[in-house]
Amino acid sequence: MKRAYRNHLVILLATIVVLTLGTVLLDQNVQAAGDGSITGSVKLSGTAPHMKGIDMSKDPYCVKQHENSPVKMENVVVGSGGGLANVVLYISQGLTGNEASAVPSEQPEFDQKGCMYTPHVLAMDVNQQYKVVTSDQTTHNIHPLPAPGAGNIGWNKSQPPGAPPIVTSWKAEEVAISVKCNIHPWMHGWFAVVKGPYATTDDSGNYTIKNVPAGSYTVTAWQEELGTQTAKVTVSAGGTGKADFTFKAK
Amino acid sequence: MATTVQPPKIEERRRPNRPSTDSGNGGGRNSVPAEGNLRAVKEHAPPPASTGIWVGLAAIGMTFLALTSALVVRKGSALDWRHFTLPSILYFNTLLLLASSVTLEVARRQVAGFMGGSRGKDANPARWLYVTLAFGLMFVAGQYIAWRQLSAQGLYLATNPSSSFFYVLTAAHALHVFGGLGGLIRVIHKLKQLTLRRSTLDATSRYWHFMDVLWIYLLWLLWAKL
Amino acid sequence: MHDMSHVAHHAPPTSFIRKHVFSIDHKVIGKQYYGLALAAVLIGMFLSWLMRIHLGWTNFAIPGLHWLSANGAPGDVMTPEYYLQLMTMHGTIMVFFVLTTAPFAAFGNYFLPIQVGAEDMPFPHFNMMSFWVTFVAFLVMVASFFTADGPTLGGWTQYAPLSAVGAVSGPGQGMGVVLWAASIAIFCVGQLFGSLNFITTTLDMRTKGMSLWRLPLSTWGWFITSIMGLTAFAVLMPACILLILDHVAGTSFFVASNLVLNDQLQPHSGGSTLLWQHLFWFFGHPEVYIAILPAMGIVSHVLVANMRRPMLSHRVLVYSMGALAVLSYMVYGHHMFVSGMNPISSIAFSFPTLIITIPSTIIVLIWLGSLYGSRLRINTASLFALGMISMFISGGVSGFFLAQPSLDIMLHATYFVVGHFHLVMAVAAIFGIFSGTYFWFPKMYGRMMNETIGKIHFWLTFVGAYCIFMPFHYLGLAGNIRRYQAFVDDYLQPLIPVHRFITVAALATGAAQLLFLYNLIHSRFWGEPAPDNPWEATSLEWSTPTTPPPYDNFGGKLPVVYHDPYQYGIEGSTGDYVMQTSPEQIKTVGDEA
Amino acid sequence: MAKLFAITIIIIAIGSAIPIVQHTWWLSEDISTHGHPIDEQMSETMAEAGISFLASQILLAIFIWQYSKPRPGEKIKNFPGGAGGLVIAAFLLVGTEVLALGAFGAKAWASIYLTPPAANAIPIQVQAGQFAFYFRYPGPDGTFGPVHPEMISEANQNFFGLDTDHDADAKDDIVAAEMAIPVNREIHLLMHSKDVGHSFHVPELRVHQDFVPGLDLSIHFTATKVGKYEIVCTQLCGLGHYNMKAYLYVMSQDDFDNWLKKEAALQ
Repeated sequence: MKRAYRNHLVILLATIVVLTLGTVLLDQNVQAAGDGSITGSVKLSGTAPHMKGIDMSKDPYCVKQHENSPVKMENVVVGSGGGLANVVLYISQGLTGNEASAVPSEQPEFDQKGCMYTPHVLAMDVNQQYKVVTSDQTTHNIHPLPAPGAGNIGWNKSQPPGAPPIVTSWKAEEVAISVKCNIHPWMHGWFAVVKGPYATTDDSGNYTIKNVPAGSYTVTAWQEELGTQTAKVTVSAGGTGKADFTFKAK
Repeated sequence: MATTVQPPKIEERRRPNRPSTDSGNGGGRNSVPAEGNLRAVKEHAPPPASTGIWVGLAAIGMTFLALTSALVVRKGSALDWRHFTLPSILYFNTLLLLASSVTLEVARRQVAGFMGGSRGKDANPARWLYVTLAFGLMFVAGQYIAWRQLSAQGLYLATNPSSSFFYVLTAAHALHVFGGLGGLIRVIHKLKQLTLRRSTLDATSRYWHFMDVLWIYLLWLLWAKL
Repeated sequence: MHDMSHVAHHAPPTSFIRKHVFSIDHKVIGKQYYGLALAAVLIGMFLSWLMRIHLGWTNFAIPGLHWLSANGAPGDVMTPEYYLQLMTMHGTIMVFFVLTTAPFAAFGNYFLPIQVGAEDMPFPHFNMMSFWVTFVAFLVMVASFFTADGPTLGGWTQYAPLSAVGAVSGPGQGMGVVLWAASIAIFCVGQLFGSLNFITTTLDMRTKGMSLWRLPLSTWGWFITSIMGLTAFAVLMPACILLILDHVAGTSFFVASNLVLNDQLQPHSGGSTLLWQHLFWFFGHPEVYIAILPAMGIVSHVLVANMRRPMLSHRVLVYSMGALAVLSYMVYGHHMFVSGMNPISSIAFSFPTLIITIPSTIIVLIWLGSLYGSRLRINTASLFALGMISMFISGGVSGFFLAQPSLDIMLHATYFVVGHFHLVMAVAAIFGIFSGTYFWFPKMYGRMMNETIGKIHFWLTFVGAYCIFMPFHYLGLAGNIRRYQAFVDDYLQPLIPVHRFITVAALATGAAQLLFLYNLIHSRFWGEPAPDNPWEATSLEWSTPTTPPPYDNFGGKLPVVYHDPYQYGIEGSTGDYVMQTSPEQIKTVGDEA
Repeated sequence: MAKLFAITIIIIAIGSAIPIVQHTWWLSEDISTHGHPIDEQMSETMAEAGISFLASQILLAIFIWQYSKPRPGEKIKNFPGGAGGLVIAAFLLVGTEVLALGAFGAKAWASIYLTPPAANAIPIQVQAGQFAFYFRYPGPDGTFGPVHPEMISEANQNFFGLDTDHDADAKDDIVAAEMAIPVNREIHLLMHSKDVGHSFHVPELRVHQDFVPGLDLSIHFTATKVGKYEIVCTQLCGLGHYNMKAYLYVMSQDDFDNWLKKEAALQ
């Protein structure tokens, strides 16, 4: 009788501990996944730089993929109304540690299609899992080259046709890691590894950073050729901050 | 009853059926010391050790020949070869090594004297062997100092092909000298145990003298090429 | 530093370790080398199977391959780098750990001291080290399979700068190359110890009456090979050390200036690419003869016993083998005709390369001429010996082509070369190993091998080997480049059916080797007990007091030699032969002696 | 058993010779001015090697067949002439054979590698890198712009490291991923490797030369037949070795000029 009572006590205490811990954790998650957002557009002023055409004649398969649409380099892609595509936007200041270290669960996809990388620039969170897939019937090689000392370790793997996706992640913040295909030297892209919420501009240069908690931040826009720009934004709880950027053509 | 056949005419057949005179010693005879009595050690060193040491030295020589040709080719392959003056301590080290050869030779002759039965008055091979050992160690230490002097000048292994070859060649030689030192220690030990055989001592001293010659060659090479 | 006290009258060890593991008995060491070679050849053969399947059906998923390497075979499909890694390991393991260890180190260690009538090698501890050092080298080589991005993909020739710039040049080019070079350097040390013993044994440990000309041809093969080994491996070792330094110490022995890999300018300067090739091939070509000369000796030794007559000329054969050894150092440049070497030196190298065919031809003619008028006995050993001759001829004639720089323009780095060296060096040497195994197994283990299985094994191997390697020459003529993991070039597509044929043949022939493995194991334990001299042979290994020979080979007293090694086809008291140790006069009808 | 073995050897020997005689697989068509001696040398060598091959294999088979038969009482015979005869035969037959081959071969080789390029040869630079060839034409000014290794960037398609902003000579250089040459004009090919060892091999052109990093070599040749051919790398250069190739277009002078214009526009 006495022993049973003691057991009940133990169980009760245990439940209380679990509950309190649980609520604390949940509470943090709620904070990190803020429901505000930052939106805006990135434009290029001046004439867009000349993008060389890509000669894929080395690999007839690649040539066949673009028979009636000549391929150009994608270092600077200007869309309708001077919108800049493939610009990465992320919050460089203002996030608390927890908010910055929250990792989204979805896996962004880096596809090898027609012997080009789509997207040309893939943004992701530190420790966020991303997927490298191939849609081509020729063997590709993926060779990310992080800067030495940045805390990321480079790798170099090939993907034969029909090989399963490579799923991995990056340990440290780095904007941006250059990606090459050693078999097709013209294939080149970027991994932008950032802390906290991020976004990449679409073809017309528009973007929206979601899940931004209330607060005032510095938003940084990175373009592989034109460098970075920053802007201060304030986001009210559940509200929308706005930040537009304009890069000057070199 | 075996069938009788006409044998093929083959020059081997024309040799006598007696045991021929040019024969080896069957291996391993003369090789056991007579109960540690140094006087009673066989005068004639069995061939295997002496042949073996020559074969071994041939291999070592070949290795350094390869490195030499590598040096020559590499020097000619590009214009990035930077000359530098050798640390002067190397010449002092050379003297040390030469001296060690002399002392080792003295020790060897004294042991030979033992075995010939004509014992000199105050002959003490062990002492001379210790001196040789000391000289050898001083040589290696000297080489190390030479390295320190070079690195003090900012000449490291990867600084320039010339310094690379300097370190590689001296290191390879020093490594072989260490082997020789091991041999010397072994000889001293056996001398103390009174189980030393002429063959062991002769082989060791040949090796040691070869290290000497090799070093003088290397010194010339480095002096001429660096 | 060379202790002799182990040479004479040392008591056999009793503990298991000293007896079977760290033994200083040359016979045990020989068996250990044989075991190492067996393990290595099984690995090498398995790798070649994977490669062949991939070449025949490039995108075929080999079930379970991803267990071997998750990166190398995602979804069981082999990646280009993994193919090259397997290829490199296949070449390295086969050349170093099979073709060098089995015919030279394994049989040489076991039988050379017995054939010269010695109790043991003069430096048994060096001998023991020789094996264990080689074993460590093998472990290091295999270890590179378990590094992050696998073994090196640079091919067994490891041309710089691909091998020297490091991981930036591809998977396995960092740690993989370092392990490779370290393993080879260690291997060289082991073989130097071995050669030291072989040479000294042959020169100084011969028993009474055993003059140099009374040495059996197998002993001559090992002796000449050991001299080559001493010089060749002494050159490869420093080369490997320089290669390692380029990796770990940032030196520039082999890496030229201004190299740009993956858009990164490499920090090296002024290294010489050709330097590596010169150093490597100065070793590499003699290495080919290091693989084949012992096989020649073994095959000659087996043949005379089964032809029941001596060679047409013992001495000419020995001189020819010696000539091969000497010339092999003057011809290495024929590997570099189109490598950017001075075109004039290409011509200079082509003539000795052509001239080396003369001693080879003499050797073949002596074999054929001795076959003429002989009393040939057909058994598995002699079948493999004769098969080796056939293979050596087939592989040898393609040398005519590759010796000429002008033809090298068309044939360099094609499958023609691959076919050539597989036949003349690999298959011929392996046939020599098989022949020696079937011939000497009774002496080594005291039991006969199964002849029926042996003959089946021979037929499958002989026909299979031709089915695999003859088509290689056709592929080469059609311009099929070697070391391609897939054939994407338009003019190579039509050749894929030939590759599929080869793949099938390779799988079948490889499977046939399991018969040999079974025969080895079964005969070892359950074979018929062997008599002391099953082949009625004359050389010293057949006059040991017991079978297998006792610890000191001759039971305390050394044999005395009265005759040349091969006294066959004459009237002796025992039959148509007279043992080397028999003091009897050689009685022959009409003999003036 | 022995008879079966003898027969097998003969079947294999003759069987392997048939595809050679029938040229089932043979050298590709020769479209070069210098290739003829090579092909002749090849046939010569093939004939001599083939004869030696068949002769010795068949001899081996015959001896095995003949002398494995038990012949009680019959004494062992020596080969007529003995070892000495064989040695002399080897020296005379094989010796003269190989020396002849060597001499003619050396002549063919020298005619290709030891002759200077013609003064009017068209200079083209080929750069090999992991794992593609890129070709550079000097453009109207006829001079190649200087190479800046630190500027080489595949990401920016600056394969040769040209500084078009500062180097006048580099401005008009034409860089292409495929090689076009006019028919019947001598080409002077300047070979440069950007990273590791590679090789330039066009079977039809009878051209084969390795790229040596740190050492720029040059070869010269003349194509005689219009068409599309493959340039392949034969020197193991890494994981993409099997896929390192480029196409060679041999075209008429007019087509070549147009091609140059077209490429210049794409720069």
